[in-house]
Amino acid sequence: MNSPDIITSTKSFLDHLPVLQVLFPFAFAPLCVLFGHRKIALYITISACALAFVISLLLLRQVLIVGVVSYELGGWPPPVGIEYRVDFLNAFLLVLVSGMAFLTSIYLIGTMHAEIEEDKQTLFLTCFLLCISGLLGVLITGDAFNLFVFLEISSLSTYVMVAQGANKDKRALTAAFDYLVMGTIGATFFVIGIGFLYAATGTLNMYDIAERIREDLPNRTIQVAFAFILVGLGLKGALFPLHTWLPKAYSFSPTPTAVFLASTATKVAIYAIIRFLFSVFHSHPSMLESVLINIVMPLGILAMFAAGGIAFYQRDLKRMLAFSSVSQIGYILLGVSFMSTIGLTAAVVHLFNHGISKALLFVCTGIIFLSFGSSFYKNIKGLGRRMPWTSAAFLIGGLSLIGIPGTAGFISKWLLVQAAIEQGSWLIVAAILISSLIAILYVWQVTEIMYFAKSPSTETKEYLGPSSFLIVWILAFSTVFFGLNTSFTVEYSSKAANLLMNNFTMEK
Amino acid sequence: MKNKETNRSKNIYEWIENPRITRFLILGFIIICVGLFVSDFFYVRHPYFSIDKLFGFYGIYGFIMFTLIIFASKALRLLAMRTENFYGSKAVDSEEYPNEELDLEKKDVS
Amino acid sequence: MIQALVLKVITKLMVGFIILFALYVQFHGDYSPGGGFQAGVIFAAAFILYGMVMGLQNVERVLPPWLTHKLMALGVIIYTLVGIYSFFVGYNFLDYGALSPAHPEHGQHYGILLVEFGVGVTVAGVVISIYYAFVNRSKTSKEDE
Amino acid sequence: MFLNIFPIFLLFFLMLPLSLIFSWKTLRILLLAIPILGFLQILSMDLNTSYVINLMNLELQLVRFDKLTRVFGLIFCLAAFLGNLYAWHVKDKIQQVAAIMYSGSAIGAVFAGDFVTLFFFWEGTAIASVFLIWARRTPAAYHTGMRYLLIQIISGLILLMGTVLHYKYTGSIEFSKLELDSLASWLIFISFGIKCAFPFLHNWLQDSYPAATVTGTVILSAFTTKLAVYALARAFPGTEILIYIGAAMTLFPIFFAEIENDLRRVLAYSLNNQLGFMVVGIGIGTEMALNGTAAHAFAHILYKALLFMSVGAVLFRTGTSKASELGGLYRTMPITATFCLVGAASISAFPLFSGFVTKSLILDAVAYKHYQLIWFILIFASAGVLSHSGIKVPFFAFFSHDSGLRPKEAPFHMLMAMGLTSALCIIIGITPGLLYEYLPFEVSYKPYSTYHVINQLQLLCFAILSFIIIKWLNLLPQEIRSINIDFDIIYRKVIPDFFKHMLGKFEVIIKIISVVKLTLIEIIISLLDKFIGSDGRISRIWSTGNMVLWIAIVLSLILVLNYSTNI
Repeated sequence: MNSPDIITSTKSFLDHLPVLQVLFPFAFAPLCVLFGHRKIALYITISACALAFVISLLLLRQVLIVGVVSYELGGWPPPVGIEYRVDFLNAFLLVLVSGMAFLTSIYLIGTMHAEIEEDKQTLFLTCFLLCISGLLGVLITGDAFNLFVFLEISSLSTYVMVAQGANKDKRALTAAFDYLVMGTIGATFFVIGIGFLYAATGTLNMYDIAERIREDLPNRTIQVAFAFILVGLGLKGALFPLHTWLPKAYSFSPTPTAVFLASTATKVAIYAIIRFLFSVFHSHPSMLESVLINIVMPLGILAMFAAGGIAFYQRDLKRMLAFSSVSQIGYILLGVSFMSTIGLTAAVVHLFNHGISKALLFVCTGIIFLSFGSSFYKNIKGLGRRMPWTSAAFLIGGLSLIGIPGTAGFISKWLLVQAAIEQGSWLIVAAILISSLIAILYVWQVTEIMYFAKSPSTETKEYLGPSSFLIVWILAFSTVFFGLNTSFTVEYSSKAANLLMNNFTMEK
Repeated sequence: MKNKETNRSKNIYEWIENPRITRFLILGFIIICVGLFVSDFFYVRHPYFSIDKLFGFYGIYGFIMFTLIIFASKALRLLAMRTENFYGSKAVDSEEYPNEELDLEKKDVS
Repeated sequence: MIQALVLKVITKLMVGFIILFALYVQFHGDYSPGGGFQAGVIFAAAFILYGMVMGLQNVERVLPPWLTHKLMALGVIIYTLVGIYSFFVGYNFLDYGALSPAHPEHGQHYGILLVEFGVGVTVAGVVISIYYAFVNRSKTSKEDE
Repeated sequence: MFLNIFPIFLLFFLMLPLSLIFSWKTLRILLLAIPILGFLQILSMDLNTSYVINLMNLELQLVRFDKLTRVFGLIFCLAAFLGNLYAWHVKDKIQQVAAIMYSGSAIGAVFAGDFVTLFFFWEGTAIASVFLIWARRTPAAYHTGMRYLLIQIISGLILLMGTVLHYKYTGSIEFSKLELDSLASWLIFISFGIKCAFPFLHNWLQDSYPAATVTGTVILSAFTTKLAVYALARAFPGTEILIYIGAAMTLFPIFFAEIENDLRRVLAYSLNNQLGFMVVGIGIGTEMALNGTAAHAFAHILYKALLFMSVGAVLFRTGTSKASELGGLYRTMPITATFCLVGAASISAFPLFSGFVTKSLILDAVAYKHYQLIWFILIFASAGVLSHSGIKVPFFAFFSHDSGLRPKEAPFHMLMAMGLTSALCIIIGITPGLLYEYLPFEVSYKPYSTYHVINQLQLLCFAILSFIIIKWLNLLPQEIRSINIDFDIIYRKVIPDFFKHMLGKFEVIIKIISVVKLTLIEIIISLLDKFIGSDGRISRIWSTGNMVLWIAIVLSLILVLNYSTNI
């Protein structure tokens, strides 16, 4: 064991980036409570998010230079100590999560007073910050148990954030409760899996686990651990039949919560799945293959169709978007289950692109909800004429959901189709295309209501402050930008995918 | 009344309604034609082929071909003409142009 | 409020000892079983007992609810401050050696002590807050009826 | 630098999102501003620049800028501006957006450096333009639009097929000169031919242009066919078969134009005839001929738009464009009549008007190559042009016998648009050097030589003399409310009737099929409703127990799978 006094060289700020990434939101959360005033808390939140965003960008740069950035907490080197480990995959997603957090925090400026009860706002912001730090922690940590802890931090604060919707709709409480039950089961399953892994290997560091289970022959303990971890994380990531908490949680929660959760929370859980599949269990390729192909892929395709179909039947914008999220998660898992570089690239790009598009859609929905007091189709007829800016932005997001060329959604779907072609599975290509048709249906339905339905004569004011307007158009612009310029997204994702697949193919 | 006067005096095609002027113009036009025909004597011609070396070729060709076109078209009409309803009601020929698009203003002329 | 005199007297007597015990558990956490979490709970138990016997108003006068919230935050801040301190002297986050570079083992001792103190404060704050929340809930629901 | 590469036509597409935001009043200003911007950019761009983007292993050349591109880009921007100015009064956002997207697609296609990009814009012109027909909002317009769209889309699909095959044969998608030696190039050729209205593929043109709105026709007349001319000039210069196709194109529409009643259809036939000249020029393929084609396309877009504008103004004021209903409008629409005459003079190639300086390039190129018969046909066609566009259109609309209609003069913006276009026609006619400077090749041609002017005047004046005599003898074809059947009878009448006839015999079977189809659909819908409908099994709000049950199911599935595969 290194004794700490060996460390003599002073470390620069850049060396501490991995821990600062998590620390900023985490340390600023208690400050919100300490100062207590909601205005101050809001500014604290914004600055924490901004700092986290800057750090994530610096980290990304660092990863580009160095490759893998590793940071040991408390001076204990891994595998004993907790290791923070940043490679292309999580550096890329850190940018997404912290960026979305930043945008959401700005969105809060204009809408928080309308969405959340006055005396709960400080609490909300604290939980928001904790949730961010939890999600960032899940992304950044290289320690399986630490991952569980961060997952719980983010989940617990999420329950609170969802429950804040009770201000508008009491059903938010049951939604939060259901989410709590499901989330806890998921977390428990996950920790059971970790327990099994620990029993099998005696270590908690993910890379160390991967090393140690390599020697083992297929082993019951590891198989069970794998099943529990996959189901536990699948629950958090809304894998199709385990998605049931999601629609309620998204549709009854306050919109800032929905914006943030939809763009990040499930994505982080899926990141964890990818991480476990390709960085921990990659030494058991046959086990992975059988589960991915026989279970994850069918469920992914089922999600694309069933959830898309359900979205078409919905009569409420928020619920429609929630189900469409489930269906889009199907695409991502489909990409993962190809177990090819291009499939993984597609999955990671879609994590990013869908995050942006869905955030855009939810932000627009939030504005619509505040203007009309409802997001039911029957109440938002003729929206296009009364709120032209918001509806136009919504339309851009919708087009991205469908995957129209020129929007971010197209890029990921195109990659996914390529991955499917590479596998030679034309049935899946057809499935992707047909499910895109379903997306056209449900987006068209909304478009029709917005632009072609006759609007009732009641006057409504467009609830669009400068901050919301800014956010809407930043997101809309990036949806189009990442649809046209793929150098950032595809490049990083393919680097990440290459990295992961290297592990995997080496084993094979 | 005065308004009408100014309207009329503004019209640059006033002369058409005056048969004397039109007759005069047609006469002038015929003289121009003859002049053009005769002018073939006075300039250096650049025939492309053997046949357009002919004196006054362009005039003759133009005259004959124009006549031919008119009569050939009349013959085509016997073959091709149908009523406006030939393609049923789903053709634009048998329907009126919708008025919403138009601005059917009449001029006050008595 | 409970009108039993014995209980009141005993409670007054016990609260001090409970707090003392909490402090013992707190500061011996690094040598003997115990630590911040347990200490925090014991500390909170003292207040809860007081509140149960003496009534909510009295305990709220001693420890107002807003203060418990601040305590929660304060504990976390102590924890992070310790971690951040080690940055500034050139160590990794939470590397307790930073607290006493000459004798890292002393530094570890101080570090654990400080961090555990932070944990204790937070846990105490949380547990008392939960108690307040429950009690206030029954109060409001009674008002509802 | 940025201006040099940034494909300006993308700005045209910006109108679609902007139209969701702005009102028609703001839009119409943008609609004028953007073509001007485009025009200025094309003028300032350096020759031989290109802009390539990489889309998934395909190198798409979004911008390929050379002299041929430049002349077509310029005239398309000009036409878009004039068309939009003419349509200033239109309050219909759909038309506004369709017009600008249509012109943007056409310009994009002209800039396209590869077949894939070309295909996208090719279909773009088809889809955007059909709205100009549908905007009339009558059932007939809808059906005509459908026919039009179908044919245009088929053209695009053939292009796509050709592109794919071409890629397979050669491994390249570059949009450059092709030889007609493989199935791929034939497919591409046919696709271009459909858009260019080759004989027997031409009916969409005469069918749809009279069906569009007043302003829509003006815009339609400028782009689709000239885009096809551009594409042919790019891919098939010097292909001999084009000479004969072109000659046929100049010939047959003359007779139809002479007897058509709807003046907009007369102009559509005349458009077809003018395209013939350009196609012949492409077929000749010498520098002079290609110059002639480009110049003629340039001039043609202007004077054809001018003629459509004047007839459109008549339609706008009177509600009809049928020769049998019109006449004597010079009394109240003298300015429009004058502009119409300018257009007529230009199309008939009178000296001092634009047609003269451009058509003679093609004619001379034909003569230099010693295509005697073709040359005679083209001269004949020139007389034909005079007869239908030069005389018939202005004569029946504005002069002829008095129809009793006294419409008001066209609105100011229409007069502006027509005036500008007329001015351009005359400027080009007087100073052809201005246009020649922008042609794809060096021009050393002098249109104004004595023999040229006199020969042309002889031809035209004697043709007019013939007209005067025939008119005097009262032998002109009467204006009768009628239509003339053309090749389109095949798909509009013969084939549908045949199918109707056939289907009548199998009525019972069809009934059975439709009943089965209906019940199947019903079953599917009810199933969907049951499972994913608003209160379906999967989509309703689940109880916690159910949720947990599913967790257990998935977990056990994975476990069973793991156990069974590894034993």
